Amino acid sequence: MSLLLFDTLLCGLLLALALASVLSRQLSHAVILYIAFGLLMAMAWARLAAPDLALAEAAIGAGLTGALCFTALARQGQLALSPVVSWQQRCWPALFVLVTLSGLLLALLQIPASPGPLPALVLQELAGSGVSHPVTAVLLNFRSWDTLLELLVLLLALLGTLQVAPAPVRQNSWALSRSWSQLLAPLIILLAGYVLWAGASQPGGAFQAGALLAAGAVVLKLNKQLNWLAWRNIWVRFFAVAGLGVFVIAALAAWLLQGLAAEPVWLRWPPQLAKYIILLIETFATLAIAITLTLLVVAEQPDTPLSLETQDSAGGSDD
Amino acid sequence: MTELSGSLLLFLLTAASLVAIGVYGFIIGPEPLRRILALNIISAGIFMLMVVLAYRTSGSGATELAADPVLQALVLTGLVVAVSATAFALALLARLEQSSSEMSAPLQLKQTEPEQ
Amino acid sequence: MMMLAVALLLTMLLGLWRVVKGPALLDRLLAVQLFGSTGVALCLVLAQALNQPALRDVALVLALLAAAAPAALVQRLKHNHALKADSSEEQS
Amino acid sequence: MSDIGELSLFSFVLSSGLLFIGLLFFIAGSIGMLRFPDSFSRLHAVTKADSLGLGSVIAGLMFYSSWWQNLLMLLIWLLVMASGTVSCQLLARFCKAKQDQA
Repeated sequence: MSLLLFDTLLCGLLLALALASVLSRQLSHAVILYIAFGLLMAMAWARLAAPDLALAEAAIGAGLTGALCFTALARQGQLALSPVVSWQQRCWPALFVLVTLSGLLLALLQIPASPGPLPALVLQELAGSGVSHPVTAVLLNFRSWDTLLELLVLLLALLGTLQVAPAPVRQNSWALSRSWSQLLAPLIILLAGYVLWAGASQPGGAFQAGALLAAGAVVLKLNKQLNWLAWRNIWVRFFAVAGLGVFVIAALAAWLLQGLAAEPVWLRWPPQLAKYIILLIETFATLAIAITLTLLVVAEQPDTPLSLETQDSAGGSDD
Repeated sequence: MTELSGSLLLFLLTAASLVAIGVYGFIIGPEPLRRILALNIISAGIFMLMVVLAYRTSGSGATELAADPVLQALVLTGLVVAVSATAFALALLARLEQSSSEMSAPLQLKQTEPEQ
Repeated sequence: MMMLAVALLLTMLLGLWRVVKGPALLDRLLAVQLFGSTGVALCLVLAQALNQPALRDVALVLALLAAAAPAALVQRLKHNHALKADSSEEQS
Repeated sequence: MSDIGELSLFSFVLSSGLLFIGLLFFIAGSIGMLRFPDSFSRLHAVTKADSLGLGSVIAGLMFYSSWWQNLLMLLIWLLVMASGTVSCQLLARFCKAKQDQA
């Protein structure tokens, strides 16, 4: 009973925040409401027995989305109030959306209550996957094509963003904020390592750890720290590509290894080596995801024209 | 009608409404930045739909971790991709505004459509 | 235990009123801060009530980021002219 | 309250009391957020009351879980207290700077 009450309140809060974000008069208010919405989505994932998603959403919603939106807001020129939308302009879209919503609901109510055969299949095959947490097993073993292509998408988004990277926002940071974020940094690295390691047996894994590291790095970079973490650093480029590269190399190696025995299948790990392969891929994928997300969020053209002097002393030590 | 439990129906309804709110904001929203936010709300609704479908497995009463891992893994990749697509769209938007203010044109941005 | 979670959500609902109404930008930021710290408590309570220990890690992530991020982010807006309208409202 | 059987009556009452006190602090913070007249006092209400309430809730939850989880929860509390202080200071500075600017 109280569970139902909790769900009702949660859904009501989510809908209210989303609606207020869409309808608010000022853009800055919409952004803040959206950030609050992201925090509540993490609660919804926690309620719906998806702690993996809650971890990722907490890191993304609290750190990355906020930084993205506030940077975009700081770039906006002089606009205080949004242009007023007339009633006619509001009415027809609302009608259209209501019709769409009812159609959507009709379709959703046809969904059968019993799940398909996939979950049972995953649990059945879990023993041979090298890890004991089903989500990680799906991500890096059963459906590793998705993960591979997803790393590719991240890399493409980064390359595209670097092409159009806008001018930096002028800002200076307070000393208190600077020292606080420096204090926070080792804790975040420690926690990310823990999340990555825990991914083998309990909720956690490369995506969550990468998002967490990226959020920490973004907070540091907003405080003008971590100057070596930029695309001009050769090591950053190396690690950003290495996530994809190690994945492909591991897949090729597994393919060749299997080719000796039987009919080779692309992206299938030999069961006795699966644990180590997954750990290797996850480590590099975490670094690649962290670097890519950080650069995506704080992508800015350098003040000086692109210079290729590398700062190996700082860049060599990862993170 | 299905024999889904009350909580599940509630979350399904919320997911559909989130999509509807997002679509409405995408049509209405005067500024490009707000349209990008609305796209994110749509994606949140879709993710919620998938997670509810995953939760269906474990039933409403049981609290064991028996939810469908395939859907959860898909949503996990989806979250990261959505954030990177948003970042790309915002970078495009910033560049668009920069160039349009350089040409000293008024800020009349018709539409920016980021792929989600 | 679940009733405690419901009550925490209710306090969030009270905060929501401030997010929607709050005259100044700071009030809205503050409400996000409230959502962060209440969210940490909510995660811990849910971890106990739903018997999912992994949610404590979520609470740790929230504690590290959600409470720190809004403060770090306001620096971006310090020199912004777009928010002048807000500060004039704020004095009233 | 499904796991009442694992606790003795005394510790159950104690933990319920602590949880309730924590809840009271959260409610107080929210009411302060609603009722206080200006931004600075609202800031005060949220950052102080909520950290204390979280501490009390954590103390109440500590009766239920293992020592490792308790250590984690203590760490969370320390983090929230520290970051509450810092962000209170930063937000107040931001508010002050904007008032001066206007």
